Formats: sequence, C-alpha cells, structure tokens
Amino acid sequence: MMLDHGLPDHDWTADRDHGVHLLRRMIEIRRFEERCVELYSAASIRGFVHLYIGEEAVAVGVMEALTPDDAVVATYREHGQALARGVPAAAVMAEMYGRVEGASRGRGGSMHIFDVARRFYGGNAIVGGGLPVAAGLALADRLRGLPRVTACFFGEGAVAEGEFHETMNLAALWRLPVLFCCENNLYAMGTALERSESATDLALKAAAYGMLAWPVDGMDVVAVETAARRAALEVRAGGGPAFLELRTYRFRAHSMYDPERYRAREEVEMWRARDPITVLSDRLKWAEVLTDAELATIESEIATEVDDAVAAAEAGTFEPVEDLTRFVYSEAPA
Amino acid sequence: MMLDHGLPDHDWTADRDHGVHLLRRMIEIRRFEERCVELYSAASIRGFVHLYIGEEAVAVGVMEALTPDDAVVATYREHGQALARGVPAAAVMAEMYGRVEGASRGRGGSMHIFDVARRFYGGNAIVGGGLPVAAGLALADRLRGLPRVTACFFGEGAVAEGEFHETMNLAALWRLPVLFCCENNLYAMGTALERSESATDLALKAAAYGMLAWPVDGMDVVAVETAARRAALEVRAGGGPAFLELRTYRFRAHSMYDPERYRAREEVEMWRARDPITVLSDRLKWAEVLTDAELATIESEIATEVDDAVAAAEAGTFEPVEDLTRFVYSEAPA
Amino acid sequence: MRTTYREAMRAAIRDALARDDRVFLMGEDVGRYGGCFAVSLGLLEEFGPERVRDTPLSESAFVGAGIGAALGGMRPIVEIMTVNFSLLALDQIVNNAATLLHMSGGQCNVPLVIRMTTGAGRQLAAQHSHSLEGWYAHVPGLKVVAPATLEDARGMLWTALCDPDPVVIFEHGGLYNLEGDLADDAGPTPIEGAAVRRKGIDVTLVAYGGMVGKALEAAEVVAAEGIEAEVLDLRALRPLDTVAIVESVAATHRAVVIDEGWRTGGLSAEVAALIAEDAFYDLDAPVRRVCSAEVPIPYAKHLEDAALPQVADIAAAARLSVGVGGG
Amino acid sequence: MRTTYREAMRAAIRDALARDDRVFLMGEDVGRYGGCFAVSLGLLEEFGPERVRDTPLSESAFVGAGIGAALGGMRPIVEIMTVNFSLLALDQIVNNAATLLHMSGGQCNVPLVIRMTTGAGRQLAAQHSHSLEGWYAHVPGLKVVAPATLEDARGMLWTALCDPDPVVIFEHGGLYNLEGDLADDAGPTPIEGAAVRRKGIDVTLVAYGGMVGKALEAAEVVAAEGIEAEVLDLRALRPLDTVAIVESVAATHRAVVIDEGWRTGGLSAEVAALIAEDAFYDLDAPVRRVCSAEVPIPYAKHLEDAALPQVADIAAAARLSVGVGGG
Ligand SMILES: Cc1ncc(C[n+]2csc(CCOP(=O)(O)OP(=O)(O)O)c2C)c(N)n1
Ligand SMILES: Cc1ncc(C[n+]2csc(CCOP(=O)(O)OP(=O)(O)O)c2C)c(N)n1
Ligand SMILES: [Mg+2]
Ligand SMILES: [Mg+2]
Repeated sequence: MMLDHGLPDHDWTADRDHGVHLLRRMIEIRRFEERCVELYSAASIRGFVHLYIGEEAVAVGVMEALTPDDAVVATYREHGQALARGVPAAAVMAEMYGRVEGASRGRGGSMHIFDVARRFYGGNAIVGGGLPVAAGLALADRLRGLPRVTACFFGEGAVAEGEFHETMNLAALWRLPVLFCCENNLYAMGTALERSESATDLALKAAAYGMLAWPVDGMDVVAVETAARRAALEVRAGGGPAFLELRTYRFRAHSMYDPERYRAREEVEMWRARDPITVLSDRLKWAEVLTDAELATIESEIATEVDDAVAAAEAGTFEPVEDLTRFVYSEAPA
Repeated sequence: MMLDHGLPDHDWTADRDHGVHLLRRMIEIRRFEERCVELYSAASIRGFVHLYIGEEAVAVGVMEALTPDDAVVATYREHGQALARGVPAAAVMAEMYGRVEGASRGRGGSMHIFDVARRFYGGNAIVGGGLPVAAGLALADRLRGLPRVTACFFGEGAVAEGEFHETMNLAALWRLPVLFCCENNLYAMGTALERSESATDLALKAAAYGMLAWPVDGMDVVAVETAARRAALEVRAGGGPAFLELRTYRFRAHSMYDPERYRAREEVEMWRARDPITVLSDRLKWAEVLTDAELATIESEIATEVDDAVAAAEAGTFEPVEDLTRFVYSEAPA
Repeated sequence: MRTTYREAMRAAIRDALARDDRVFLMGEDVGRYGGCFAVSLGLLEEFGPERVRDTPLSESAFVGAGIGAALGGMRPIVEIMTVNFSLLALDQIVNNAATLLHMSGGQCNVPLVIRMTTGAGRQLAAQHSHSLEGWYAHVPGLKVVAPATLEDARGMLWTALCDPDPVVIFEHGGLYNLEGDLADDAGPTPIEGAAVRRKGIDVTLVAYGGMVGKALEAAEVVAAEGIEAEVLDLRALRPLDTVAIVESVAATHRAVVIDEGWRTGGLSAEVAALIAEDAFYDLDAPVRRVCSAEVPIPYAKHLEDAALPQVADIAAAARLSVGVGGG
Repeated sequence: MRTTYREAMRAAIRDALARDDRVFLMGEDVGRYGGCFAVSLGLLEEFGPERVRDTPLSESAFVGAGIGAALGGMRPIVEIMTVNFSLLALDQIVNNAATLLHMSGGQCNVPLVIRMTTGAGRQLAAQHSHSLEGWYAHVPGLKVVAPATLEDARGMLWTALCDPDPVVIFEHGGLYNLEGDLADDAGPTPIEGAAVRRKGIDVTLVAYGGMVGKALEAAEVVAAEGIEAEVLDLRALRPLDTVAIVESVAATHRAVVIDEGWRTGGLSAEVAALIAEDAFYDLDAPVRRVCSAEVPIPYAKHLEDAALPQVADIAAAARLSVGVGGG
C-alpha cells in the first residue's frame, strides 16, 4: 500500500503492515551491519567496510518507490541498498567472506555487491564513478522505450567531483530517467560539507541543472518513501531526472574504524536521538499498531536471519585458485 | 583613463585616446589573424589554428582591467589574449612559424603561446584544462599575500567539463582571486550551447557556486572593459572569484576550416553586423573623435606591424634538431 | 572499390547502425559537425539524433554513459575525439568498463566499443599528439585493436560490437586519408591476431597502427640493399598475438619493434620483453626499438619529425639488427 | 631511532613545511582527518589550515591547482589518496605538469610534488588495488620515485621539493607500518639512481616499492639453497638507472624483474626490454618477470594472494633463472 505522506497524523491503522514492513527492513540492515562489526573484529571480513548504520531510512524508503524492473547503482556504502533491494543477506554476507556463494562470487567484497537479476549494478568504490553509469542505464531504457527508472545513490562528497557535474548536465539535457539519491550525511570521510562545497544547498544546486530537486528528511523513512514515490512518478512519466537530497547521518566511523577527530561527540549524539528505527517504531507504538512484544518478535526473527546468513557464509566454498583469471573476459556460452 | 560605463552617452571626447587605443588593439588582432589565414593557406603555418575574429572585444576589454602583475591563462584560441596582453606580434607569429624566436621557441605553435615575463601562462589545448591551473596561480597569490588577479579564459563548451565544476567550486570555496572569463560564442566546434547545457544561463550557473557573476555584451569592448574592471576590483579586494559570461561570436570556422554545417548563414550575418571593431569605430566617428583618415592611418600602421611580424618570423631561426629533448626537464643554471 | 580509411570506417559504422537496433554512436560532434575527422559525416541525417548523439564536452560522463547503456542492453559505439582527451575518461574505462565483469563475479559484461584517434605527425604539439595505446593494452578486461589497413578499418568494428566485452579501437590520425581498393563485399575481420603484411627472412619489423605503413616503406628501402624484412602488423594490442610474434622472430632471428609511443614503458617494451623471454634462444641480436623520442611532441615540423619514428630510423635499425652498418 | 615508514614520511613533510614557507600540503582529508593513512596526522594542528589544506573530492582541480601554485612560486605537496583516484587527475598530470616546460619553450617549470599510495594486498578489490607506477614512468617530463625503505621515505621528499620539475612519489600501502631504525640525523636522499639492497652473484632481482621486501625475502629463501641473489631496488622509476641495472646483470648474467603491476605492458616490460637490449650478450638465460596476474585484483584473500607476486613466486623464478628447478 502506498503512503500518501509522512505527517504525524498519518493513518497508521490503515498502513500498519506497511509501517511494520519498513521497520523490519531497517532493523534487518542495522542488525546485519552490527554483526559485520563483530565479524570484522574477528577478521572474518576484511578489506574496507563502510557501514550504513543511521542511514537505513534512505535506502529502505527509496526502494519502496522502485519496481523490480528498475535499476539501482550504489556506492561502496551499499549493504543497506543491497538488502533493501532484496539481495539475500546470505549473499551479501558470503561476499564479505569471499565465498563463491557471495553476491559477486567473493571477487568484490563489501564495496562491490552486484545482483543483476535484481538489477542491482553495484557497488562502486570510486566516489562519483557510478553516476555516469546510471545515466547510461537510463539512456538504454530511453532508447529501448522502457518506462524504467534508474536510482543512483551517492554521498554528498561526490558532489564536488567532475563526474557529478557532467552527469547531472547530461541527464538533464537528455531528460534521462535517473533518480539521483544524494545521501547527505554531512561528511565525506573527515571533510564536512561546508569545507567541501562553496554552496551547501545541494537540492538547489541540482535544480540549477534544470531538474526536479528537493531536500528530504532522511531520518524519516516515511518522508523518504513519499518523496521517492513522487520523484519516481515524474521520472517514469518522462519528466527527466529528479534529485533528492536525503539528509541523514552516519552514526559510525567512515570505514570500519576511524578516530573521528572531525566531528563532535555532541553532534553524533544529537543525530542518534533521531535514529530512523526508533523514530518509526516510536510512531508505530504511539499509534498503537505495534507492541513491544511484536517488536521483540521482529528482532528475534531478524537475529535468526542474520545468524543464518553468517552460517551460510561460513559454510560457503572458496573459488578454486585455478579460476583466478575467470571473468576478466566473458566466457563463451557453453 | 578608466571608462566608467559603455552607455551611448559616453563622453568620448574625454576618453578619445583610450577609445582609439581599444580600437587599435582590436584591429591589430583582426589583421594579424587575417594574415594567419593567408599564411595557413600558404602552409607557412601548420597544425591547428583557431581564430579569434569576431571576439576581439573580449580579450581587449578584459586585459584593460589587469595590471602587469596579474596572470592570464588562455585556451588554444589565444592569439587575441596574447596580443592584447602585450606579447609581441612577432613572437606570436614566429611561434606559428616554428622558430626559436617564437613565444614558446616554436615548440608550442598556435595553441601554446607562453610569455612568463608577462605572466601569460598559455595556451592550453585541453578544453577546461586551464581552469585548475588558474585556480592554482591564484592560490599561490593568496598564500603569498599578493593582491593579484588571475584571469582565466575559456569557451562556453568548457562549462560541461568536470574540470570546470571542480574549479568553480574550489575557487569559490577558497575565495581565490580568479577572474573567470567565459567566452560564450554559442558553439563548441559544431555543438550549440543548447545542445550542450541543460541550463544555458551561464552567469546564473556560476552564481550558483556563490560567486559574483553576470553576463556582458562581448561585442562591445567598452562594456567588457567596464565589467572586467568592476569584477577585477572585487576579486583583487579579496571578494573571491568572479565570473563574466562574455557573449560573443566567432565569425570564422572553429579551426582554420570547417564546413559550418552547424549554423545558418543568416545567424553569422546577424552577428557580423555587430562586429566589435565596427561597433567601436562607428561610435568614435559618430562622437567625432575619429576620422576616416585617422582610421586609415591606424590600419596602415598595423599593416606594417603585421608585415614586420611576418618578416621577423620568416627570418627566424630553427631550433637545432640536436636540441630536440631540451626542456623536458629544467636545465641546471649555467 | 576505391575508398579511404575514413570512408571504410564510416561504412562500418553505417553498416552496424543499419544491422542492429541496439547500436548507436555517441560522442563530441559526431552528429551535426560530422565528426571532428569527418568519419561520421552524413550519419546523423541517415539515422537521426537518437542514434547519432552529439554529446556535451564531458568525456567522463559520456564514456560512463556508454558503459551503462551497454549494461542496459545496448551496443554503444562511443567516440572520444582523440586519445589525448581520453585521459579525462580513463577512470570510467579502467575502473568500470574493465573491472565490472570481474568485480561482479561474471554478472556484468560491458559490450561497449570505444573509438578514438591517436598519434602525432600533424604538428599539433604536446597536448594533441599522444600515442597511449600501450596504456590501454596494459589493462586486463579491455581488448584493444589498431586497424592499420582499409580491410581492418572496415572490418574490425562489427566484430568488436559482437564481442561481449569492451573493445577500444585506435585509429591513427594519419591514416584517415589512406586510399586504396577494398572489396565491395569486405566483411568483418577478427579483433585478435597479428598479420604478416610482408614476408621476409632476415629481420622481423613489428609494428601497428600508423607505423605499419612506415615499416613497409622501410622494408622496401632495405630490400634494395638485400635485406628481406618481414613486417608483422600486430592488429590487436590486447591480447597480443605472442605466437605470431615468436614464430616470426624464430624464423628471422632478429626483431625491430616500431612504436609511435614513447620508448620507456611503452607497448614496444612489452613486445621487446616478450621476444626476449619467449624467443631468447632464437635471437641472433638484441631486439631493437624504434620509438618516439622521450619528449612532449613539439610543434615545429623539423622537431616533430625528429621526435617521431621515421622510415630512415626503421631502416637503420633493421640494418643494425642484421649486422650491417656498424653498432 | 625506532620509527615506521609512516612516521618517516610524516617527519619528511613536517620538516619541509618547517624549512620552506613555500611548501604546503594539500589533498583529501590531509588535515582534520589526519590523512587517510594517517601520514599527515597532527600537521594541521602544527601548521594551520592554510598550509595543510583539506580539499573537496575534486582530484582534477586540486592537482591542477597544485600545478598552478607551483607556477606561481609555491612548492606544493599534493596528496592523492591513492593511485586509483589519480586517474581522475591524469589529464592535469600528463597534459599540464609534464608538458608545460616543453610547450612553453623552457619558460614554465612546475616544481610540484605529488604523493600517492599505490598497490594491493589489503583485500580492497579491483578499484582500489592498482599499481600504475609504470604509466607514470612512461611520461617524459615527470620524475617518478618509489621509496621502499625508511631512509627513502624520510629522504626523498625534500630532494623532490628542491627539484624544479614535477616529481611523483609512490608510497606502497603495505609499507606504512614497516618498522625499523632510522638515524636521528637521516637527511635527504637522491631521487635518481638504483640501490643494491643485497649483494649477490647468481641472479639479479630487480624490484621497487612494495616488492623490494619480498625480493629480499626470496633472496633469503634461495640463499638457503645456495643461490646468491642480488637485490636491486630501482628507487627511481623515471629516469630508470639503466647503468645500475646493466651492471648488475652483467655480473650475475641472469635477471628476474618483480613488479606488482600487471605483466603486459607494465614497468617490468621496460626493465626486461632494456636488459635484453643493453645486456643481451651478458645474459645466460632469458629475463624472467614476476608480476601480478592479468586480472582485476579480486577481494577474496586466497585469490588476491594468488594474483599478486609472492615470495615463493620470486624464489621459483630465481631458481629457474639459474637453471635449477626445471624450465
Ligand atoms: C575518486 C575518489 N576519491 C577519493 C576516494 C576515497 N574515499 C572513499 S569514500 C570517501 C568519502 C566519500 O564521501 P561521501 O561521498 O559523502 O559518501 P559517504 O562516505 O559519506 O557515504 C572518500 C574520499 C574515492 N573512493 N574515490
Ligand atoms: C577535453 C577536450 N575535449 C575535446 C577537445 C576538442 N575540442 C577542441 S576545441 C573544442 C570546442 C571547444 O568549445 P568552446 O569551449 O566553446 O571554445 P571555442 O572553441 O568556442 O572558443 C573541442 C571540442 C579538446 N581540445 N579537449
Ligand atoms: Mg557523506
Ligand atoms: Mg564556444
């Protein structure tokens, strides 16, 4: 069922199932990633791992607006997008374990989750590098006459990159069906937005390219879903690209660990008070459509799911070393 | 003497000498380049040669706002800037003749005129490639506490490049003393502005980075000078970068020859009617501060200058082939 | 049929556009202007602006868009005006086009063709005279070709478009006006494998792209002196046809590698290294390389000529290789 | 003094900032964050935000700004986080930094130092594991170095800053935690010239950067079997110290080149080619190369390990080279 808006007077009784669905999705991501932290400490997972904790409402909300036929391009911070898009937790976990059962057969790791069956085109670890690709996916749809949307996620740090500018212009000029989802979590590693952009109103910046653009409270999954649905509707109808500035915050370090010398503890605390999961669960409880017991059940179901994902990953197999150079070029169909 | 404005009621009696100076500068460039066309046909000049014919008011007007201490970064279409900056015509011509006496010892050709003594930093043939360099020159001035301006010329085609965006942001963010001079001649080779930019108001685009920006009639040298002086004043005073969209038109092909299938003859004719040289000479004549005889004298003096430049170039010497690999690395001071 | 390299390339693009709806051409000035080297002249009129797309000056975005469009089911031909500007798109080519298949565990192949002009020789100076084929040939995940003949200009594109992976086509700027006869029914040619362009027994001249013609000329020069040089046109720069190279050198026992790129770390180095590795015991003389001088290419004609490999340089190297002419 | 490669590099930067007002450091997260590899930790606090400048994520602009600042009288140290992102700045480096001096007929030298991390080995997968030193070493106008020791980490920067031309410093990511003793008065070291890190008579192992340590380990392994390998650390990748390479090979008659870059067309090819050219008659066996496999570097540890040159691979190549162990 589609949400009309995210106002406090929202009719949660009618939308109860959907609300719980959104909550579950966010908790899944949260618990999955909390487990990642443990597994990283245990060295079961290696490489760079970028957590989405705090930003769950963004991926979960946006994905609601997409159909299975739409496409998604994400960044290295893409566990949330992958899970919200429906990539099985076991495939994501196995990927980080470097197993054949991983979403990318263990060749990509945390930063390169792919699932073409779900039109999930990764997992790009070059800041800004996914944007042109998203424009191209959208161009293909335009040329093929398919009413599909390509959602492209990227951080606010990417806005300073030339590839951002070139792609925004190209998409607007050619009216390509791209939904640009800018995850403005205020920092690019240690660089605060105001030390990165001369003009920090990102939606305004996007609008200057001649596309629909507006800021959204990225800590409120309902607001995100509502905005994404509206934007996707326009994009799908041929209105050209749209841009959402999703205002959010990462609760954890940039990558698995960092000394966080670049932001104040109070600032983090302030944002934690707006935890998207608590925000929604509180609203559902306040509307009396969710009980603590139900929430506990959800949590325990998810804990099992995560356990299962880990168990599956650990039981996964390793690609034989002899196959190292597979997938450099396509294999002839057997 | 500084011009206050370019209104038709301008007091040309008081400004007569300056008006004639501007006119002479523009005619110098025009006649110089007309000779280039002949010499190219005669194969005395080779490579890519991009003419400034029609756009003279831009370079001439902007240079009036600069002091000898300021810096200039230009594009491959830079004969006009070089001459207006005071690079001797003989050095520019000899460069195109590939002679040691050339501005760049014959190693650069038409697209790479350099004259460091005049702080003329080329001559960059990668569209957009000069912008970051200009920002860096300005950064050096800022760090050294020098109240200097770096003027950076580029075509409107460069606006689509990532390097444009990155540099605009960096310059605005760091409030670098750059005067961005965008020569909007409506075409990038055969690509019209509206097929290149989703939003074609370039001054507005620049303003969105948070810098002073406005459009200027680039066919009116007085308007250009006035605008450049105002902008340079702000920039020099520490107001951060400024951006002028100089609306102009190239009368000739993109490079020496092109079939010009991309624009209508009528459009070219319309712009030719606004020839910056005629515009100014008519105004000076109308104000009765310039006679036909005086104009004829100017023309004949310039003809001699151009003749002299060609003669000097032809008499120039060739770098010995043994010196081919000089200037790959700096030579130890003797 | 009398034709030029430019026309052969155009015929190849036209043919591809006509044959396959998924094919489209995109790049700077490919449409209205007719292509900066007039390769695509007339195609806009024939196929319309959706399939012959003029792009803004945004190398990274339109190359990346080509990658995305390929992922999305199209068969894009992306033209980068020249290799010089391809540096601006290198991130997309190296970090996306070449890696997506592997990084995705085999899911995302990128059936993209990128065409670009390369080379010097027209007094365009340092920023417009690069020969960076060797860089592209270094990258696993790419295939790289350099058509040097009318047949390959006409034939490689279709094969490249049928390939499931990204193929980069280098067209030497000096070849566009190359004129000759081409069979009316000239068809696709392979994008792998070298070709012997001249048989010989005394020394192997290994060349590609714009240097093949010069190598053939040099072979004629030394033939007059009794040296029979074999000229091997690499055709494919990645993968290199190691077998053909080694076979030829095993027969001639001597090799000269000609490359318009700079010598140090260029493609010539790879060819020389693999000969020294795989044909070590066959070699009667050290491999010689004739490359561009280690200098940004200067504008002045006499300096540019001196910087680039010339027929005389190749002939001299061939002589030295067979032990004639000192050294 | 006990120190690490990271600390030695930091000391070098601090020293340069303290010695010369014209020096400043600029790059992504060099300030507040302390550098993505913590190299510049504490320098912002010590020298302030004008001289330790955090930049936006705009590789092309801030590298180009470094070029401009160098032209304008400063001595910038520009940090690009890793070589992987340097592709976005390659236009500025190749078309401006490397060409300006020549194109301007000797007027515009660019006293710029660019530092970047390179290499694989930490399971960062295809987009974060490049070793493209060979590309940079290909470009006339650049100087390229790869400090492999604490002394060079401490010493090369100042020499590079005193150089009138652009110098690119590659720091292998695996070296930052390298620990050892460094003289308290460790000073500048040259940015040209190779160094023999281990004497030997049977085979020369040529390596640089992150591979020097592995070559030394491999030398120990084969020493136990009676093979005395000489280990030559290239130190400078452009210009290459051809004399030192040839001298060593002339003495040992055998060479193995180790390079973390991909084999085809990598820097290893140049080294192998020049040995085959200049030491041809000294060679008793073909030059061997130990390089990364021709594959985008995969994430999984066992696959990454298999893709990269390992001590065992080097030892095996050394054995083959001296004729032990088949082949
Ligand atoms: C082109 C490029 N430059 C630098 C990096 C290193 N890096 C990785 S993530 C990151 C910060 C990106 O910030 P943002 O875009 O805001 O996304 P966030 O991490 O906040 O989600 C940087 C600088 C990179 N991966 N790619
Ligand atoms: C990065 C790059 N892409 C393409 C080119 C080829 N090219 C040379 S000039 C030009 C048009 C530039 O147009 P504009 O910036 O408007 O300047 P104008 O020539 O009109 O003065 C193009 C596409 C180039 N030199 N550099
Ligand atoms: Mg961010
Ligand atoms: Mg223009």
